[in-house]
Amino acid sequence: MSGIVRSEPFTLNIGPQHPSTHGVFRVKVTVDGEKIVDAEMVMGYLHRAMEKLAEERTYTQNIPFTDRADYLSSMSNNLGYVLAVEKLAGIQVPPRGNAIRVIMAELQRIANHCMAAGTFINDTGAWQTPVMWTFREREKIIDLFEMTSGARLTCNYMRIGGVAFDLPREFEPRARQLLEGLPGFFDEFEGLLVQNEIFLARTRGVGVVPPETAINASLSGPMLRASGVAWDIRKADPYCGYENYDFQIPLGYQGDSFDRFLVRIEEMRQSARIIGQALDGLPGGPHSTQVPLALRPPAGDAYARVEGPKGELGYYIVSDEGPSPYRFHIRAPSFINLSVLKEMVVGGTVADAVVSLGSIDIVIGEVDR
Amino acid sequence: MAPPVLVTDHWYDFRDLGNLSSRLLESLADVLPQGAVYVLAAVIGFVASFVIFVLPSQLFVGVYGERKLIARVQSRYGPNRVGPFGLLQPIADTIKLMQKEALTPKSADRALMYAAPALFVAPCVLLFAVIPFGPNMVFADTSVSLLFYVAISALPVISAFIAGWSHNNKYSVFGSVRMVAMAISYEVPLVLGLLGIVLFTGTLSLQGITIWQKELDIWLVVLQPIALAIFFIGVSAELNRTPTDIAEAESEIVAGYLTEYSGMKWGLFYGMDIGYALAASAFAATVFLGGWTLFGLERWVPPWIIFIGKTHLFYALFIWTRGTLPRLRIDQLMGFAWKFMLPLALVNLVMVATERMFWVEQAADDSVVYVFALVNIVAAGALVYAWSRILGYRPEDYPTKARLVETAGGYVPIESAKGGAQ
Amino acid sequence: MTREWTGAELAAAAERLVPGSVDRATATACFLKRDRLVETMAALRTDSETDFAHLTNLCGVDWWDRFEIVYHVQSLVANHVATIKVEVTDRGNPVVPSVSSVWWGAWMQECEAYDLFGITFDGHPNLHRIFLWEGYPGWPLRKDFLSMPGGLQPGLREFSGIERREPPPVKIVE
Amino acid sequence: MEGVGAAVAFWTLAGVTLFAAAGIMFSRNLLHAVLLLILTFIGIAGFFVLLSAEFLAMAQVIIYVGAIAVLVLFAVLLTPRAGRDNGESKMLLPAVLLAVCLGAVVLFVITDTSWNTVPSAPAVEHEPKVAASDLGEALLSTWILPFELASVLLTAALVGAILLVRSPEEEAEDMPS
Repeated sequence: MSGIVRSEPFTLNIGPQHPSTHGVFRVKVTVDGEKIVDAEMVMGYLHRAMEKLAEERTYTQNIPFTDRADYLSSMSNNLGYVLAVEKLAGIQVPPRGNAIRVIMAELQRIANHCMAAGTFINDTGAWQTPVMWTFREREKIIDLFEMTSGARLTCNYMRIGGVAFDLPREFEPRARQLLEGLPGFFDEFEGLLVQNEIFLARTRGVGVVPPETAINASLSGPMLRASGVAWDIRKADPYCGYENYDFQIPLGYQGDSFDRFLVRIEEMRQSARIIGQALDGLPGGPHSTQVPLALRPPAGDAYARVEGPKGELGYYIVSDEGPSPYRFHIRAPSFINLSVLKEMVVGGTVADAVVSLGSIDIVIGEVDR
Repeated sequence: MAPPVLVTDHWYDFRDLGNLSSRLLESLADVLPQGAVYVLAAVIGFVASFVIFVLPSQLFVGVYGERKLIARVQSRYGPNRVGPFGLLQPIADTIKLMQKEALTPKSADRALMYAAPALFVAPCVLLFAVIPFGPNMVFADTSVSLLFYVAISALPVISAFIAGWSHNNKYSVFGSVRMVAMAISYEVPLVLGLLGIVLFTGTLSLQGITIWQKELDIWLVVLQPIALAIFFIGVSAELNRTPTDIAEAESEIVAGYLTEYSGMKWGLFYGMDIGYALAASAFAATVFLGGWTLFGLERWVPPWIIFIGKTHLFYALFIWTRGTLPRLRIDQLMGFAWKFMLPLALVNLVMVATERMFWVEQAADDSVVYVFALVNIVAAGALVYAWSRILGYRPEDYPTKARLVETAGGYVPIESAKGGAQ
Repeated sequence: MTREWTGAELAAAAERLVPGSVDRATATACFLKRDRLVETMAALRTDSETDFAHLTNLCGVDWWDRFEIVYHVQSLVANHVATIKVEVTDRGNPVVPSVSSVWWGAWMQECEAYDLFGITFDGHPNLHRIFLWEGYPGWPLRKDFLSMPGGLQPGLREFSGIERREPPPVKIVE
Repeated sequence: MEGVGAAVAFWTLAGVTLFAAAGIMFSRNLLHAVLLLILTFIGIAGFFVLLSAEFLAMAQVIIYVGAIAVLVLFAVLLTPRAGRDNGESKMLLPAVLLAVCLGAVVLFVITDTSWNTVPSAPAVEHEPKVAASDLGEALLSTWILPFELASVLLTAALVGAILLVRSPEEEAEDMPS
């Protein structure tokens, strides 16, 4: 009896030109009615062969490349690369440099999560209202970046051995003013959305990733923590003096899109705490050590990683004592977090697919490198 | 039903422009041939209702007001560049849309693609024929004007389907399917909700309902809160306004059935969407907020000004939901229509029937209506809460905060959070 | 702090779990034999002492005469990291067994290695070029990819006009 | 409704409806046919208005245009290649013959029976205007049986439709496992 109504599958392209793929990224979706039967990712629209170009430039010239990998969190990218080179060349960073690096990395995390949370709710359909709210806070942080590094988005602020310039005089008062406003904003933002029935209906149980699959698929960052796996490199492998700041790691319950949203909001609160503590104990002294322009690290390889806003951001650099890295590889969290997209999407509807994709929070610059 | 004479019936009395037009038509009746007066009355009706009220409020309330209000919700300014305070922004938009090229894809069905916008505009003009702006400022006062509104509001669904189907583009087919499915499932509870009103007032004519509310000095929103809720959700589903705008959901299917439209063809759809929203708020203002009456004030304040104020007030409700709520998925919407709104509408109908029977049988005096109002409001709250609990709405189960952990060491199973484990 | 496994420790553990699987060990990494790779990786993953449950990074390196696949694996519970490498000398058709049977998420990083280096992973569920299109001539990240006329090699010329010397025979720092 | 306006309205409406009805037959595109069907329904609603039976006209629009035509549109949507035109079929000759015979029968019925049409003289003043409320009372008093039967029939049809469309897994879960 049931064989009477047959509907043959129907392929649909979400992307590359699509309002909610956060950049040029395409998912070829085979749809049966509203239910998705199969999904295939097509990437590479923004592939700029960054790893090939890096072999042509000196270690210091590569820093602006890392800005453009994940153009929404350039500070964390710089930090990852600079730590890898310092590990390879064995360079020590003065305490003030480390403290400034922590402040900048955490400010960048708040800015990124503002963007991620805002656009995620945008994908569920709220007419840009949450994005405008989070962008208002993000603007304040970007003003701080512009004040210190001169650029809003691709700051190019970290140097091998420390940071490019010291903090300007008016950085601290402006940062304190921002920190006073943030907790109020987070509570208001979370309060508005967490009990919103429509938002709950659209995100609860959508794009679920169980903990075993998360570990097995080498996910990292909010994706991993939302599935209940307590793994944060700032706690597990502290760099730049994270061990002497007191903060906690948020964990989700069942690894669905709603938990990722909760984890990101909580992470922003913890970052605000870290910045407060870092600003209080900002040590004096030089902000970076002198490094020869033609740095020639000894032959060998080094892999250093940072807890970027999107996950574990690693840099694997191989040196053959030449002025330029022999091999320069970026471990991009957005790229690897996408490996579970098919499992999250198949079985749901097109609307769920868009919400799941938004909850992974990908940036195409980092996915395609 | 003879139109009530609220004020003096001199033609120069601007409080009721109906006298003016009827006096004008009578004086012309003997001069022009018999059919011409009929046509002239239609032209006056069209100019008065559509050109003077709908078009300006479409532009200045629908485009300008909405963008300003939503901007305020999003803590930004909204259009303030074009003209003083940005007031010329809608005019600028219209001119921009008119001079933009209206593309037609090669594989599209050209005839249908050109017909769809026209079919989308026509019903919107028709809708305003039955809305009473004043005591005798109603163009076509038929005894079934409420039914007329419900009937004509089914036509734009068909033209939207034609628009989506004629593009031969995958996204627009999705959009048109969703639009049609939504319209069918939300028309049933909508009509049942309005049935409650008709049962109470006893007439199907909008003018009759307004006069009923005037005589009993009670607004039907107080008497029938469930009906207003169902009407609002049903109409926002039919017009696909925000909580239910899945027919042209940007984040999922680009622009739904409007994907291939550009230039003034898209402009017509956008303008008339606002027109339908205005028609819906005008209808709601008449039926729920007492139309042109304001507890006796309509003797001094011209009734059509009161009516326009109420319409824009109700339209602000649409703007408010558009600025704040995310969008529901199609299967949730279908479930909501059939499993939540329909039973609620039926129970409301039963309540209204018993009240009406009690009122007529016992021949109680009219003040019993206030008792009914109280009963209905309490019943509405209780019904909605009870029915949602039955359908499995347990807000306390969902955790609203992430768990905080001190160390980073592998998988932390959930032992405490209730309900979080499922 | 995350403990880093030295090459020797790792070789000992691998040898203990799967005898005869270790090719050689350097200070920081341990080279495994290609044919016993998947078996050893599975053993290293399930063994309670090593417990490398999370494959963090997988990338290729082109050393002119041989290709090298580098695996960075770590344990989230025991909080330690290890570097495992595999070599393949056949430049014409480099083949490495795929570890996607051990860590399911490795399929994407292996697709990237295939796309940029041309290293095919046998046993891979869906090996395809992930960034470039199928018909793209050549493998971009190979050292000889951009061999410009006049014998110039990729890599920065020395500062102030010093002639670029032949690619140095790489000394493995013991 | 009488007077010059009504006569003009009647003839235009008749013209539009007949043109649309003919269009359904001859249109090559399935979707055009359905839209012309909707136009005929609206035309018929116009006739009811001319006969000053507004309630019936509105009911006609709601039921036929609002629901049945939309469901036919859904059917059009689900048939693959709905846009194709119904090409030449070999059955043209017999179809024409059958049409002619049917046409003859209908014409004979029209001309032969004596409709008790109202003389075109000035219409009777107290035209029996059927208000919506009379319809309601009649439905629930004298015609109560067909009304209830219709509702039972509709529910049966609804349940049948749902059974028809159930997907295999829903069916499996109801099977007595």
